Amino acid sequence: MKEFLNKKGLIIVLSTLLLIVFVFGGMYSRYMTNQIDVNEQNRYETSLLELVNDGVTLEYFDAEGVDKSYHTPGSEDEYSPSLLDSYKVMDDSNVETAVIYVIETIGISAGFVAAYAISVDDDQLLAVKVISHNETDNQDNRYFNRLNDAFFNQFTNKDLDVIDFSVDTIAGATLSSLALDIGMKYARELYAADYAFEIINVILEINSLNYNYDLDTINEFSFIAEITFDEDDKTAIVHLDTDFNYIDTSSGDEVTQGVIDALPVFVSKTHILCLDVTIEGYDETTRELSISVNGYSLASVKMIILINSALDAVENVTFISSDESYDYSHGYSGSGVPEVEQGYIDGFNSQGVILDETAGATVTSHAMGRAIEWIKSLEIALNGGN
Amino acid sequence: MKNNNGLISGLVLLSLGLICGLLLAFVNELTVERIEAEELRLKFDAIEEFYDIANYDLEEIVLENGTIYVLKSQSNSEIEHLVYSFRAKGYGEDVEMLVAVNKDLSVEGYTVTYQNESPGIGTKIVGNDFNYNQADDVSTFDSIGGATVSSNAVKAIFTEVSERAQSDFNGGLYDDEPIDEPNELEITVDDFYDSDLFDIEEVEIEQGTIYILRQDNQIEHLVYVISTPGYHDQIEMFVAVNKDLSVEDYIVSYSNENEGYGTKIVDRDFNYSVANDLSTFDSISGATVSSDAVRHIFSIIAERTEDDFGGGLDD
Amino acid sequence: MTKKENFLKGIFKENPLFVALLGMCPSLAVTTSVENALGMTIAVVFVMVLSNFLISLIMSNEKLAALVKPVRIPVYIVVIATLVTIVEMLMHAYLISLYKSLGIFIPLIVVNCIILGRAEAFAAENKPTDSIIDGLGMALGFGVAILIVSIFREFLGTGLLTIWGDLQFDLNFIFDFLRISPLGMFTQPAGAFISLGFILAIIAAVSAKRQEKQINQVKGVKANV
Amino acid sequence: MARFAGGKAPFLRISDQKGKNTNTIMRDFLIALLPVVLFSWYKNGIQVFLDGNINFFEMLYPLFLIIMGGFLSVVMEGIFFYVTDKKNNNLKSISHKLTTSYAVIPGIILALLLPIYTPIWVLMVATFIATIIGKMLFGGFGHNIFNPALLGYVIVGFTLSGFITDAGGVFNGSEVLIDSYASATPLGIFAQFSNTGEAFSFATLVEPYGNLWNFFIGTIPGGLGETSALAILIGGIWLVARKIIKWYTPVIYIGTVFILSWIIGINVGESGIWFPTYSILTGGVMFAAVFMITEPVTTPTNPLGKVVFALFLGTLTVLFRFVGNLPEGVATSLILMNIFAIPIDTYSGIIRTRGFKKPGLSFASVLFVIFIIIVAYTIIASVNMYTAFLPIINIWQVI
Repeated sequence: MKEFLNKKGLIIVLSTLLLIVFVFGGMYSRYMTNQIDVNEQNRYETSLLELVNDGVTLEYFDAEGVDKSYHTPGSEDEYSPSLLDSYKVMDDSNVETAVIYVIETIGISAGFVAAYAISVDDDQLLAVKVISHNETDNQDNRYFNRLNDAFFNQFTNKDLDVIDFSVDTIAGATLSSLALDIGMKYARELYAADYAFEIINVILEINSLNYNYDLDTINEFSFIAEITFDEDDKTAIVHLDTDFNYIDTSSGDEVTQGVIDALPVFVSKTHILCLDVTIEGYDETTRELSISVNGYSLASVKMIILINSALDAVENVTFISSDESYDYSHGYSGSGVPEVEQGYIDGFNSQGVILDETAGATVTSHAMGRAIEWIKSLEIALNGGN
Repeated sequence: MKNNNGLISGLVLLSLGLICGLLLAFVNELTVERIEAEELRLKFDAIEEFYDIANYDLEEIVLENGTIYVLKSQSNSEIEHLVYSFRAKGYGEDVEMLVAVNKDLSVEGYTVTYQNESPGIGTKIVGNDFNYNQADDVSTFDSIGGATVSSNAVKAIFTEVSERAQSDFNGGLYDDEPIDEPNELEITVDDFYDSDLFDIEEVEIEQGTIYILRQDNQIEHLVYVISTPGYHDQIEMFVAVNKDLSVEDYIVSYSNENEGYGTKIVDRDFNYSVANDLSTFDSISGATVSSDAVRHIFSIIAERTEDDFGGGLDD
Repeated sequence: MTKKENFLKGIFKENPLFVALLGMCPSLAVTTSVENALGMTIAVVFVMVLSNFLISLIMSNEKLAALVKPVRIPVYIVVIATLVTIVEMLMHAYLISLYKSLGIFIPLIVVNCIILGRAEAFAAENKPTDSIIDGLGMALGFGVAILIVSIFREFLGTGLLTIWGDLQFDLNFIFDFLRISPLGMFTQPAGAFISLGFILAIIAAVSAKRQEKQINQVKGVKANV
Repeated sequence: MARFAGGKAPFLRISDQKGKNTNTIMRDFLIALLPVVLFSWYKNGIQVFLDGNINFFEMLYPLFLIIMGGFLSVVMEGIFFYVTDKKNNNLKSISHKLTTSYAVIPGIILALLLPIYTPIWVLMVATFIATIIGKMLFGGFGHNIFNPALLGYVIVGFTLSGFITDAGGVFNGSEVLIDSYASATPLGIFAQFSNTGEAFSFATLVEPYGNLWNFFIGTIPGGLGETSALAILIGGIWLVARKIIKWYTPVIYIGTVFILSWIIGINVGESGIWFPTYSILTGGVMFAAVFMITEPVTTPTNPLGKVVFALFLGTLTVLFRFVGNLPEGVATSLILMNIFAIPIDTYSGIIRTRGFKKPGLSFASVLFVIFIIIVAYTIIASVNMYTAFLPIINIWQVI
């Protein structure tokens, strides 16, 4: 051995050592580098699995893919979100429970990547997780940080088969919110393409919306709406109750069930009318029409309108009750709220005018003013349009 | 040997120099055309990556920090594309890039034509997608992590392009070079009205001249000739106003504005039909200075025209 | 000295770059790729052979030589500069990409000490034919040297060997096989010095060994005697 | 140097160190490196393993890398000895040469300077440059001008850093997970600020990594051995106690960096004591102070020379760090100062024996003027880092 090392053996041994380090050490360091990627992927998949409660394993699959463009937030350009990954989520008995789409959309800047988990069983959006984003301004993620828990809660257990499939944006981070909103809609499209799921698609336009001032039917419905619907522009005049639910059609084309379902959503999103006054009921014998107006709280100010016997004018308006808070914590220091309201009613009865708002009870004053406006409109309607 | 006091040596050297010079001239004669052609081809090869040059008229504008290649449509010589070749300081030497921008300000492409960055990270800038798609918007720019300086150089180039792209397409490209020949037209009152029918009187005012066209001692028409400073030179306009204050016509008789957008004021409909009403005035976007000059002329007329017809001129 | 020896001495025994360490500036700057080295070699061969020939022609005429002698350096420069300019113009016209990559180093051939050195040391005192052979040998020796440096540098720096234009050998598979990457450092100026240093060290080691052998042989011969 | 002691560095003062020889110096060096090695293994291997982010084989990698650094340099030196000296290339003479050459120390220090995810082949290149080019080609142990480990580190850092980054870079298995570790090492973040000219603050520089205590303990991203000031201090105290190094060299060096950073911090509007503290705790300042500027071969040997050397080094470190574009100024400034070690040593030796007379006086005054100029330039240029960094980069490239 020593003999061998003293001759050419030493250089061979040393070179072999070098070679061994190069080969095996190289393998070791490559293993390390690969392990980073593997760990990265594991963490990514684990974080995706956390979106689904009973998810146990992820299975990659090739989604059908949908070509659909959306407005780039903040501009007129259209773009198509891109699907980065799609996974099926299996539960412990290896049954598919959910599907996860990882979609890249555009917020303030491109590269808003989020995962959208959709439950296969009940067609619900389970949760949303932001993977990465570029919604940064210099050092801190100012815009993105505005998206609070309340905003993200909108995404949990959200039914896909609703007519209005969108979330409320957060002021100050509208573009970032829209990125998630669009991603969510695109995920629904993808889901519809991959699974037998039909997206409800209603074409409906509210042309006009009016209170029903007709005393004969005022108990049956509160609103008369003129709508255009379906692809071939059918029109109809429909009656709606206080919650905008469909009652019946007075004239025009026959209204489909889809439109009936969609009406409450569409009307409440279309602010054609100032919708403060709610008709509580009309008693034909006493000729008393009771209404309520939104003050500080919903339908908080109640009053009764007495119609005269000829049914063509308002005889008297009586203030009944109010849920308004009288603790004056909002700085109101004038006369008591009931007095304010009575003042309005008296003024209307005696002069037919609307008073200026009372300082310190602005909200209530506004509500009263609108109630008076409504009563005036009613009077005009009773008079036959004069 | 004895006679060699340097003079003859000098003469030998001189004659050798002459021979060499002649030889060089000869070789130069042979190669000069081909060199030019090759240089041009090399330059075009880079641009050809983005556009087919054969379809355009190519123009070259040399700036301090680079060159702009203007690709004009052959049919109406409008600027179709601009290819910017700019330099910015990188980590090593300057980084030179070619940025091709379309008329709608979308970025056709960009390529690094010269760089000497640190190998490894710095050279990643070649062929990297910086996510720069709209010429006037660098906010989407993605830099390369670990190569801050190199990508800052790229960003500097993009920023430079973004700052001038819009105005370049709108005519600002030629800001530094006034056109050689001013736009001059021989205009007389005859171009508006038949001068035989009227008595014509000429009144000099501060800003120009007013031709008064009278019929039976009544002022029927006024033709204002007003000049005001434009971008490079004065702009002179003839504006004919009828008695009812309607504008008969207006013609730019002299201007020396920027080629492209500035010269649009000639034959342009400014939507000026009532002499004392400037509210309908349409300016030319991209040629603000020139159209402001026109507007100034109109405002001078608008201010005085009512008074002029009412007899103010006789004062 | 036979013609063969005359030719070969430029390549081995008196190699301008490796032995005389002349012309370092262009050899370090243009050896980033084999293509550049080849182009430089062609340019140097052209200039070298013709300048050696012309200068030898001038100097072999005794009368002319006597006239030229006091101003011989300017004469060399004029001749070389003319040749270099011709090479530059031809290259610009027909090999523009090479012209671009060689850049300033073509005009710098004028002051390349190899050419001026050979003109003064050899061509001025030898016949035109010998001068041509010497020039060719020297230029080829220079070419071989910068080719070696450029192969070394381009392979280590980029993993490629660009012979000419599109004729390019991608040797990255060697790096892939070893699971390492090319070292961009070698395409940088610092890499040029390091490469040249390594190559010179190897050559020095080899020649030292040969000298040792020769000395041993001489000793052996003496011992035998 | 040769005037006083004769022969080549390192030297021993027998009155100080009875019964010691070069061997004991090097053994003490290795002992002093032990806490650093153990901490870097703990931080990059064991701790991450305990967190459950890596498996057992990955846990061993930091230790493997450090051992490989030493092992490779020994093997390479062995091959070098074999090839260069054909007459004595038997096992006995080569092993004898290896024991007196202390190849293992530059190897280990080199590995400690590099980030955790350095590929082995990069380490091999670095070791080759360090031992063969940096040490053996200069004549072997005691003859090298540059600190071998540092030379390997600098060349690899300038040319192959891309491969290190591609392989995973400085973050260990746990640090990769932390979002606030935005770009890289603390100095990487600092370099971004100085490049863009933006103002920095405690919140942007220190808070992403917790607090300054973390910097002291060493639980921040960085090279294998350079992060923990605590472990380095333990090693340093051992070396001082064994009288291997002089205590004032590291103190003056760190103090210079501290005071200059403080002045610069005040100039740019950060008057807090945190900034100079941050400045000395990040990067390789601590590591260099204890293990590199005290290295006996490439630094001056007499006390005055050591003081001058440390002063200049600290100033240059701050200059390169704050004014230049390079995030880490320690290695480059040390390489630069290694060149001047011999003149400083020679003249400070002359001054020490003859006092401030010719020729020592002129040398000292020139040195003093240069020092003042560098300090002034550092302070002035750092105030507007952005505009100042371009010319320095150019100068650096010329060098």
